[in-house]
Amino acid sequence: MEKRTIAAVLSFAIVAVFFFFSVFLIHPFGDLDQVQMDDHIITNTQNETGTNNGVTAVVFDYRGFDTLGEATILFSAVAGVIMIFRRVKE
Amino acid sequence: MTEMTKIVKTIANILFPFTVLFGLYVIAHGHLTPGGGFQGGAVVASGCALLLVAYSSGWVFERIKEKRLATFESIGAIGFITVALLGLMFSMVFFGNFLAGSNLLFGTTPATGSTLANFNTGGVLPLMNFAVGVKVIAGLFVIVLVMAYASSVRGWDQ
Amino acid sequence: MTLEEILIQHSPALVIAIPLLSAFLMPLISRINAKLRNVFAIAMLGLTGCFIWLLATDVLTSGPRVYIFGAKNLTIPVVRILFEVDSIGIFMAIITIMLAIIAVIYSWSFMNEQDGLDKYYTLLLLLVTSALGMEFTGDIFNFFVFLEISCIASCALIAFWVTEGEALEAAFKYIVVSAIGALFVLFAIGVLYAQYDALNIATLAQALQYTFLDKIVLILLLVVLGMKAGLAPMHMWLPDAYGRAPPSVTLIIISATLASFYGVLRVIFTLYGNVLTTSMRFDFPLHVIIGWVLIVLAIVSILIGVIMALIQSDFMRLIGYTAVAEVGYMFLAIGTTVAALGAPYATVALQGGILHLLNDAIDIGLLFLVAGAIYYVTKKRSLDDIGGLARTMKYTTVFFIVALLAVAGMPPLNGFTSKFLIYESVYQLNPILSIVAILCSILLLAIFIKVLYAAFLGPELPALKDVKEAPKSMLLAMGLFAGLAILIGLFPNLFIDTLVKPAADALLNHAQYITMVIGGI
Amino acid sequence: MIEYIPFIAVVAMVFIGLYAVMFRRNLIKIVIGITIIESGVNLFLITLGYREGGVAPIYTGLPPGTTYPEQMVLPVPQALTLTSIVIGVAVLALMLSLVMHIYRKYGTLDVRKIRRLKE
Amino acid sequence: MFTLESGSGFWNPLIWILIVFIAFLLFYGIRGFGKNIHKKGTEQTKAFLSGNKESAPEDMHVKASNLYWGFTTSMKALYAGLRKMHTGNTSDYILWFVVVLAVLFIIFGVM
Repeated sequence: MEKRTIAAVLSFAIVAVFFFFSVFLIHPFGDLDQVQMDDHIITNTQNETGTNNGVTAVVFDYRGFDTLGEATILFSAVAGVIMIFRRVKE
Repeated sequence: MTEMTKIVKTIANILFPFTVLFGLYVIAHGHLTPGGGFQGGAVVASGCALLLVAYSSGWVFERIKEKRLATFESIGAIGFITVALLGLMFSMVFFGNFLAGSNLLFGTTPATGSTLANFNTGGVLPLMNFAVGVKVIAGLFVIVLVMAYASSVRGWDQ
Repeated sequence: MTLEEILIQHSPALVIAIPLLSAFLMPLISRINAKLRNVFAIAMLGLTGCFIWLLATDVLTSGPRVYIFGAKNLTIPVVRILFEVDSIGIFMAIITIMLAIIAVIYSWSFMNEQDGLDKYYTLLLLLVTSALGMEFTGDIFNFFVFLEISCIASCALIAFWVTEGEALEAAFKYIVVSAIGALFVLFAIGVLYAQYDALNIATLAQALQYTFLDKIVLILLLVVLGMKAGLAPMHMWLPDAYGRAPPSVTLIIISATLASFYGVLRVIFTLYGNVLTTSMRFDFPLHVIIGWVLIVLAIVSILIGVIMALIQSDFMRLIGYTAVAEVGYMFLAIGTTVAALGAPYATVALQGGILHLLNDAIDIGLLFLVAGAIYYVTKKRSLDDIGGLARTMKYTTVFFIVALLAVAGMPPLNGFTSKFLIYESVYQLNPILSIVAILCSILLLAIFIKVLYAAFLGPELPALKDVKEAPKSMLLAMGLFAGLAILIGLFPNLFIDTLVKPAADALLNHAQYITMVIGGI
Repeated sequence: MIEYIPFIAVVAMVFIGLYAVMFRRNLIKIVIGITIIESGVNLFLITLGYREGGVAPIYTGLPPGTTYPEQMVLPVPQALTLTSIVIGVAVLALMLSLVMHIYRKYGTLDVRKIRRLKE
Repeated sequence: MFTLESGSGFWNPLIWILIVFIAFLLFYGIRGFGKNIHKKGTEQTKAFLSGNKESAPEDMHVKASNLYWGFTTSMKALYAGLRKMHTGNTSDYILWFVVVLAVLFIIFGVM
């Protein structure tokens, strides 16, 4: 085998093994141990933001700045795509 | 991409208004039901992509220029950041929800617990949803349109 | 409250909002007039610079500043995104805005014959915003979002010259590397969120236990941010991207790269600041392991960067490899600091590393501007095709000599001051490392002497008979950098006392960073 | 074991994607690999927010008898996933347009032949 | 303001400039002792190439790739390895990332 393949397979396996065993250290699915931030949001959504939808409250109010960044990402992708497909005088 | 048959065109004609309407509903009710600006915008943009498939991309490109769509996208983004800056002006903090609890537009506070949908709630959230909706419709549509048109123009497949 | 106080209070938000809003406005404004567009870009960046200046005066005199988005008061647990601006953040912001303003000045002449310039300026402003956001943010997911903005905007800008296949190739390689890196960062953020249910850096730093999962997170963040900063052996995207992007763009990509380097600093010193000295394995505290890992990677970066730069014939690609070596010097300083945490020379190494950030931005930036000027007048990339340019491009030659001496760490220019601090402190950790660093610095000098000889000296080539000096705005941009290089070289303490020492102290004092958010209620 | 299956799926997806990026030769397949990694990470985030027997954190038409916050899933991971999906769309659009251009310039999609920039 | 202290040493650019200036003066003074026998435009200034004719200026210019030929040739083995490492293949860029990840996982996992 090529050296590259050996190195690739070996390191790939090591990283995969570490990832695989580390996920068992995360809390089991559906059984959370630390929820203080989210409980705070769920309890206070209605009186703080006046919204029934907790997810929208997080997206646009509690973490609204992230959404601005997200909108910026879409904007820059559109700008990039239009720029790449522009007609160029060769 | 060439034009498709009459069957596809007819079905696209029927489906397009419904898709757009559903997308706009999702955008408008983002603060009450699952959904919001991004999801609704994606629905509307997929409706537009349906047109793109049925009629050729050249047909759509003749009617809607990508520059105009990009302008719309800019306007959506400006609207979003303007709402955030209005928060800076009225509630002295960037991204402040200055309308929530003010009993003005969208200013009603819902009762706690399970309630019926009251459209007049949410403060600035519906405004932001709307701005993001415009932005996502224009943005996704322009991406699809530009890529489809560029691949349909000759000189790409050599 | 006076107006100034209100402005200072809101300047963290405005520093992001102004370039972002101007980026959104740019497509509309560039429809009116091309000249108006250029003036608008420089004016808005100038305004941002004013706010950074205002913020800097406040942060450097009265400590870090916290800005919460969407609410006036903090709640515990911290649910909202907040900006925490301390001395190191403001130092990085000053570098970013300096590079951005000079890049826009340079673009005036350099880009005037291109089309698609409205998108170019839009993406330029977005890239500046993303670098500023990465430097100010106190929320780890927000950091990821800004990392992605910088990834997308710089990828699109690298592909600006779409008629060249190599530019597209470089952009594709860059986006693959950045996208995968960013996804692993997101994975790490998810793991942190699963354990502590927090996204705020200060909250996470306080709660961090250094479990096995935290180890994984640390490695992922270090490797990805190191890759984005150009650490060997994951540096291959860097010469490709730097060599093929327009040089005015490269300046801002440098600032994005430095922002990733800042992310490494933030992860080590703040996020894992509590556990650096307390976690022990086999009598080794954690900081020794991290420090030596960084030192080894840094030495590899320096060696590979210098040795590969020696055989390049493409001028911009050569500078790209030099940039890898310079990043290696920064990582060497940081590694020494972390490995010898607590020793008196650790602080000196950190100061040297932080000053080297500024010097790297100036020196590499100046080199790229010179390379761009040569490309602008001759339309040639390869050093083999040019020669004797000193006869026609007198000012550019002078600026290149300044850059050459600065990047090789020759006194009395700025590169020497920071490298002096780095050599002195690394020598006390391990003399061999210091000697290797000095030897590589000499090799850097040799590399650029080669460039000086090949491009500027020698007989006048007939193909280049009618080249002219670069336009005025390009000379102005290069002159600004050269002036800064000489200024820092002659008055290093002016910068070290006002900017670098507070920045180093802010990094080492992670307890203050945490208390600003959590203890301040 | 059974309660860890979503996490195992996440790891599997991430490494399938990484495999595609590292060993496939077609650029489009590399792009698909990145998209699979991204889906895996999104699945990871959404998995972290699930609470046993929880409903969506939306008060409109909440099933009667639901106690909150104990019976609602966490809203923050959903918001993060939303952000991540949009980022993925943006990256995907840019990557595909670059691939289209690269195909026009190089006439191939083989990653081993698209290396004019080396050394 | 001018002296940069590093804990174990110091650096002052002004003293350095002063020393360089003095050295330059010394050099210039010593140079003055020599005889001025250089005359422009005579045979003296022409290159002597064993009787061959002087080439055109563009041929006299040593190309950038040919500079440091000796260095690169003597380090051939090193350069062969490094060239092999920089394949320019996008997958290899990711491969290096995974390799570093694996090495660090092992280092941190053991330690």
